[in-house]
Amino acid sequence: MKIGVFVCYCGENIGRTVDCAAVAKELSAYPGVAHAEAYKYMCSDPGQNLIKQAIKEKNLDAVVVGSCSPHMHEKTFRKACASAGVNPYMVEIANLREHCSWIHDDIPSATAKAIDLVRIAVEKVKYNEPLQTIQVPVTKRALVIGGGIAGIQSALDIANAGFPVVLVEKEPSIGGHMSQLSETFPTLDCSQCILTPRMVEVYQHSNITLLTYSEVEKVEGFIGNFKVTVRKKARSVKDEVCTGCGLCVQNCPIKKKAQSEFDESLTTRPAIYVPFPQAVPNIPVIDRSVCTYYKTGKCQMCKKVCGREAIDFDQQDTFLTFDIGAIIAATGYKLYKIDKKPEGHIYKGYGEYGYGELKDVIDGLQFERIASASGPTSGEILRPSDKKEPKKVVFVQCVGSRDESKGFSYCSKICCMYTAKHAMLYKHKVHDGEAYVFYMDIRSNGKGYDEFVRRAIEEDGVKYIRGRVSKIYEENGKYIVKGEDTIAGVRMEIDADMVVLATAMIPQPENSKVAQLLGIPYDKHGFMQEVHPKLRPVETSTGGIFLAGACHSPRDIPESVSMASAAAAKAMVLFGSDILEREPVVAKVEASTCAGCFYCQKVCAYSAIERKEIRDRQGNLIKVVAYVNAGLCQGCGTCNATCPSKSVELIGFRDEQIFAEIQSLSGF
Amino acid sequence: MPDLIEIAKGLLESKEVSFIIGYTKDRFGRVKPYIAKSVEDANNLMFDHHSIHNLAVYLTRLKIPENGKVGIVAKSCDIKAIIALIQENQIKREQVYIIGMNCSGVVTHSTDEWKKENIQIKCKYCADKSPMLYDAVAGTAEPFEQPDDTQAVLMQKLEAMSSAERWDFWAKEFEKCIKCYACRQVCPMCYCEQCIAEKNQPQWITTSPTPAGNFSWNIIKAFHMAGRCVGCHECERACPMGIPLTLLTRKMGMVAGKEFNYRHGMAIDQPTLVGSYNFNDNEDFIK
Amino acid sequence: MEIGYYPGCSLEGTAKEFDKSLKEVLKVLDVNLKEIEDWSCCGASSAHSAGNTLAVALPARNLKLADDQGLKEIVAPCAACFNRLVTAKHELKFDESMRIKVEKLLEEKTSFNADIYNILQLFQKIGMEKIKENVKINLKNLKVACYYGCLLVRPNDIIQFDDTENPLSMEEIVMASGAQPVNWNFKTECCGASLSIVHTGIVEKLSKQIMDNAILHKADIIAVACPMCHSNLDMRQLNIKKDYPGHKEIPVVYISELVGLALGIDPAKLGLNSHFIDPMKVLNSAITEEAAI
Amino acid sequence: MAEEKFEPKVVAFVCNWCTYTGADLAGTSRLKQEPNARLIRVPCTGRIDPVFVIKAFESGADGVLISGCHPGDCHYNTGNFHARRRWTFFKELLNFVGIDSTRLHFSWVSASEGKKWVDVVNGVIDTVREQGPFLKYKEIKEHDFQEIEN
Amino acid sequence: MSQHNYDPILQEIIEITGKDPAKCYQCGKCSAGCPIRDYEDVPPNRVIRYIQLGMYDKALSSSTIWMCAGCLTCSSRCPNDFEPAKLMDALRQIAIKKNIQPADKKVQKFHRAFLDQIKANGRSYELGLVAEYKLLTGALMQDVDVAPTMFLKGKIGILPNRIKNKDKVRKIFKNFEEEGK
Repeated sequence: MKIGVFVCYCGENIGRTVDCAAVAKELSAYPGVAHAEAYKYMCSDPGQNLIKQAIKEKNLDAVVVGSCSPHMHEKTFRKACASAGVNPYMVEIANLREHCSWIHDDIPSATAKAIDLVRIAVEKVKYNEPLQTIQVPVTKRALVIGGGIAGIQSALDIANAGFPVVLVEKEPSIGGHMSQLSETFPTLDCSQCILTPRMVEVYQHSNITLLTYSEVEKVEGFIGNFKVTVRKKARSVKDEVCTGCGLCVQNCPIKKKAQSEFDESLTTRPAIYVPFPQAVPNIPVIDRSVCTYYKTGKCQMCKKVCGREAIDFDQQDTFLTFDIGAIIAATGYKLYKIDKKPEGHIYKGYGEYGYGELKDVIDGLQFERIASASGPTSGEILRPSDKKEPKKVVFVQCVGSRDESKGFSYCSKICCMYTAKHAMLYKHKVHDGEAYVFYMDIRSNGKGYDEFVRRAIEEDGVKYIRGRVSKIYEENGKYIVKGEDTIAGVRMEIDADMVVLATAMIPQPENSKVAQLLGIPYDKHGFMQEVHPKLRPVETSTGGIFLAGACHSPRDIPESVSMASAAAAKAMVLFGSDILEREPVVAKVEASTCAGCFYCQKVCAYSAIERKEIRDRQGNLIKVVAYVNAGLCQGCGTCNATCPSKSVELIGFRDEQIFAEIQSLSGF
Repeated sequence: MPDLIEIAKGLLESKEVSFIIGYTKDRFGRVKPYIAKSVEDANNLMFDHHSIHNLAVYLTRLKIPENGKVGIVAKSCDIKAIIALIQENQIKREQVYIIGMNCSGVVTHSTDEWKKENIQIKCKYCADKSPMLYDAVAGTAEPFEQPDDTQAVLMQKLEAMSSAERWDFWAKEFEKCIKCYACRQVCPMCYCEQCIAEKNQPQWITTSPTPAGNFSWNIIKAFHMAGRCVGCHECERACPMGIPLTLLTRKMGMVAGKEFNYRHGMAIDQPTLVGSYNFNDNEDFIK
Repeated sequence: MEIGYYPGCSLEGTAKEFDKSLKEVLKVLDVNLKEIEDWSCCGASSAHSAGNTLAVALPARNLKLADDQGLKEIVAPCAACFNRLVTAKHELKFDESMRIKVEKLLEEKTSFNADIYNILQLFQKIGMEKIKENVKINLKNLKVACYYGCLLVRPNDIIQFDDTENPLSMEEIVMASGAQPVNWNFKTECCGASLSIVHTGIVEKLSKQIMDNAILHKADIIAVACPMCHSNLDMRQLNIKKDYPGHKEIPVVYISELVGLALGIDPAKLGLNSHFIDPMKVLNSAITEEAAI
Repeated sequence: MAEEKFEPKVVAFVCNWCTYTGADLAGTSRLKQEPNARLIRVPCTGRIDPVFVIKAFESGADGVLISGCHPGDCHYNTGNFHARRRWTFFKELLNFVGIDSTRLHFSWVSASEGKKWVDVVNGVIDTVREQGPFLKYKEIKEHDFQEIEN
Repeated sequence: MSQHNYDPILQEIIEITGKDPAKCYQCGKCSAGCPIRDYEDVPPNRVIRYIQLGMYDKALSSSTIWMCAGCLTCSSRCPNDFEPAKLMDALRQIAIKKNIQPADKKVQKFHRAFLDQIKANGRSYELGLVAEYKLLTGALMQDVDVAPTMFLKGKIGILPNRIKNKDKVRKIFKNFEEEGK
């Protein structure tokens, strides 16, 4: 093998403390080295040309450059060599600047060290092998899981950029929690009014395949090359023929069997229903758990009234598979309920607040519905129990949130704002009413947020009391709220007509299941984990999978939307090129010696290790061995070090290469 | 011990297993491993204080067909090895019928007579004398007079020494090694087709029985046992040069216990120590 | 069934009827009590004002006695005693250094294997069915407010008995005895406990609030399982009536007395005659309709 | 190797993302260090196999340093966790056969801890210097060569 | 445990309660639910605050630590599993050790009387207790109205119930007092 050694003075930077000429001279006599020289600036054009020339003249097949850190110019020199016909992976860098000249003063010892460093590199390069970057084709189609505001935003961004998107929503309609909201802080504009157009746009977008009442069933493959199976749950209504006239819904004899999910159980709905008037798609679904037909085989009223024969009682779940390049998880959140929890549940309920059994002690989303013009009370503030207008309402923040003893350590972040909004809306609608807010801290960090809270206090006269509530109980139609104002140090006992609890935001229960499907980490609460909190906030440890919205952590609409666009952008970066170039530094298994203990599989953080059966001609199993999916492997080499029989090798850092590096030291 | 034989007969009669790995006495009355293939063979099976061999080793040495099933006579220490092998995908649970023996200790060498000073060290600190995983149980565990844990004493002595003294102790021991690899052959956990000792590209371990080569071999062997050794002491029993190999493996076992309070081969579904981690693992030794 | 018995000081004094009624009831339900010989005081709320070790050592002595006398299970009817015994056992079990300190105080090794039950747990063990079978008197018109107080349910993580905020085990027993429990809000509010003698005024106020809430929820009578609670509600009612003119009085009985009544035991034997607020009026009016069944 | 002034050889196995970069930072900040350390760059501490250490000693190292990302910072998420378990055993084992913590060192040095890197390296070099050359290992190694020669 | 626990008193508190006052974020739920709240000069959460700020005298001289009825309502509802009731115990113990004049002498006297009873008889004996307590406080007239009825109803024995091995119990106390020194 002919190796060329090129020592860079880096102007004075290396030259000052390392005798570069001496290094080159020393190395020129070193076994395997066919050419050695030093030059002022190796990274400069003339410098690179020197290398190219030498390669041609001495037809070198490997190059070692003694220069700055490989993190600086490894790529530069690899390119240069490639252009001269030497495989870029036959190039090694000896770090003579950051790791030598800049940190030593004494020229002889620094020079001696430099010589060692170059030798180490030379020894390694002797065992390098020509490698090709791994090139994987990219399927330019995105999957968005979840049709809330985050999912909608991601889907639209990607679709508008001209890429196809598959949007999967488990509910019968997209829109998520935002569609339930009355008005939004800090501008108090109507949630429906800004959301509905987006929903329609999704529905009509030629690049978006919308799959509602569907769930992701299986995810295989890797970045750029996922294969995703989606289960389309049986709606019992043929969506291709249904016109959404609503006759079936009106005629369903079952009116009160089922609690309305959309109205947070404040109202009921028929067995065949459309979750809410603006639903997208506007196609009903039969709730088989309450439908008489599925119970008794009788009724079929909906079928009778449907002019389009869209009702199909025998409809089965169907499965669709898609080739996907990038996946965005936007599975969102739900509100924690304070009711009694089974033994060993990670959360506990609030007995002191009545375990959710007090009729007029409601949560934030229920209040949203009550305050919403499209809600059960058409926007009038009436309490659930007796539909009377509450004259005294207490709002309690941090219910669940920041309560370790109940299983939560985190702050739900948006409650301070929506509570202020709730109090404000209440005051706007019930002028002679009193609103009290029990809070611990007011966290209103956002544009116009603090001003908003101040407005609630200053203009609308909402009374803020700093302290946690100890107990809430009912006493003839009044709700006694026992609290303390820790600022004045006085007891506050308020007999309220209604209490609104700002309960914690928790991930959708399916969140952890989805995370497992995608093979991405999630925290103990089930929130999905980003790969780096600061610099890679929407990426996950699995390439090609991104996060948007509250599935990652509690966040409000603007944050969810911007995160969704960020995730979309990341996906589109991927779609920017037809093929994905990846460093060839991946693990490889020697099947003949693999004993199949699969410790490699246990230590792999990317589930890149798969099982491969080896059978003889008769088809008898000889053994099961490990096999590396190069698409998933990120090249850490933990498997290599773990393998007892050394049957896994990390290309680029193979045992032989490192062995050679170590042994080269015996000389020094 | 009729019940063992009855169980064996039943298994072979019903063809549930194709053969049973067990112990028998040869014509000189020495106990040795034995494979019973037929109901007649089953009569030759036996188990007593001299059934010292860890037969689990045969589960990987004999190629058992994909959907075949074999029986094996096993003491608790052997069962640990079987569990470990299942955990490490060397054999499937449904491929072995474990006849767990209630054990009342074994002698150090199969020719020793059964008396206190001949009892194996491992039996001294054996915490589980009855099987932890089995399809059938046989035998009765009589309490026996415990030998003194001389190894523990030596262990403490070593730990009290200076590093240099320890080095000299081991240099002397390892010097004896002739690289016969008996320790490896007899070890149920050493099932690799190509041992790192045989790997020559690169050759991490000098093959010739030289001090440095012996040192690296014995160290790496011991390290590969870290968190995996089930403490059957077969390696030491097999070593013709009498190197106290189990000092090393036992030490590894103690570390597993102390640092991670883990014992290998206790249950199939327990996550293995190697290959799992805990965010809060001790790291006092890391600056 | 046999079970160890730790009466505790109060059951020898102010709470004699608790002791009496419990013994009577258990006779009927054929459970025999084996009193821990030479038991001593658990230290109540005073010991842990003085020092943790003392607060554990005093109960520890009794736990040891129980074990030495071969008692696998013991019942401590007094909620305070129950709480102290369980807490002590917990500390000894999970706090090595505490155990050592305590053994210094005791000058002997501790042992604490016996399971400790409060009276409600005892009834649960006996089983609601067993009680139902033996009911002789129909109490279905009797509305009972079950008052647990503090020490029966708190601290939940150590006591591990029922729900801290809305316990229901006493209600079950009341229902088994044929009476009807009322749903009310002060089940586990504090009556002032040990402040009774020192700050009578406070205790009166707290007790009044509790009783008022029971009355508000239409209770005819309050059932308790704690001598402290009983004396604070029952005995203090005399003063309460003075200090709060117009206070509507409500009798307070031990759950064991209530069960005993249902089982048809003579009220006098149950000590129902030894209360400051005579419960018999209410009870009689509740049972007159249809006497024995 | 009987020199009047002994200069130890220290081999450092460092992960590419944290410690190597941290060492780069030390360089760019011109933080002076003793010249006795030779760095061998691997992708992750997870890649470092105990045989490396043995081989390093065989190759005449007087001390070995292993350094990577702090727990939780691993570029490969969990590599350093598995490494940490590996080292827990290995250092105990080596210590048990007479190679103690004065010869074998471990550290977490992040990409931003240039200063810490300098302290660690100099620290290691000084400890090893105090210990003097690793003669014991060299002896058995010498012995090997003779064996091979004859 | 938090950084600041080099402080001896704080350390003692943590020693006794097993909880670090730094855990408390001053939400006031303890005060909100405290049945004795109206009779304490300082709200419980503020007592904890004083500890957090190292103002021990303020905490130790408050009546709150003596008024606490030990009902554990605060402990069972505390969002941080910090146990205010335990803290009150700790502060009482420390106050006694440092013999700080309690803001409420009566309670301390009661506890002393109670313990003396046990020390003497192995069990507490209400009549003796009430009597001794009254001597300690001079509240001689208290409960005169109920006492007679108590006798009539046999609720208070004339003689204390003593246990066989009183010495055993006395020993416990003796050793306990030793321990203090």
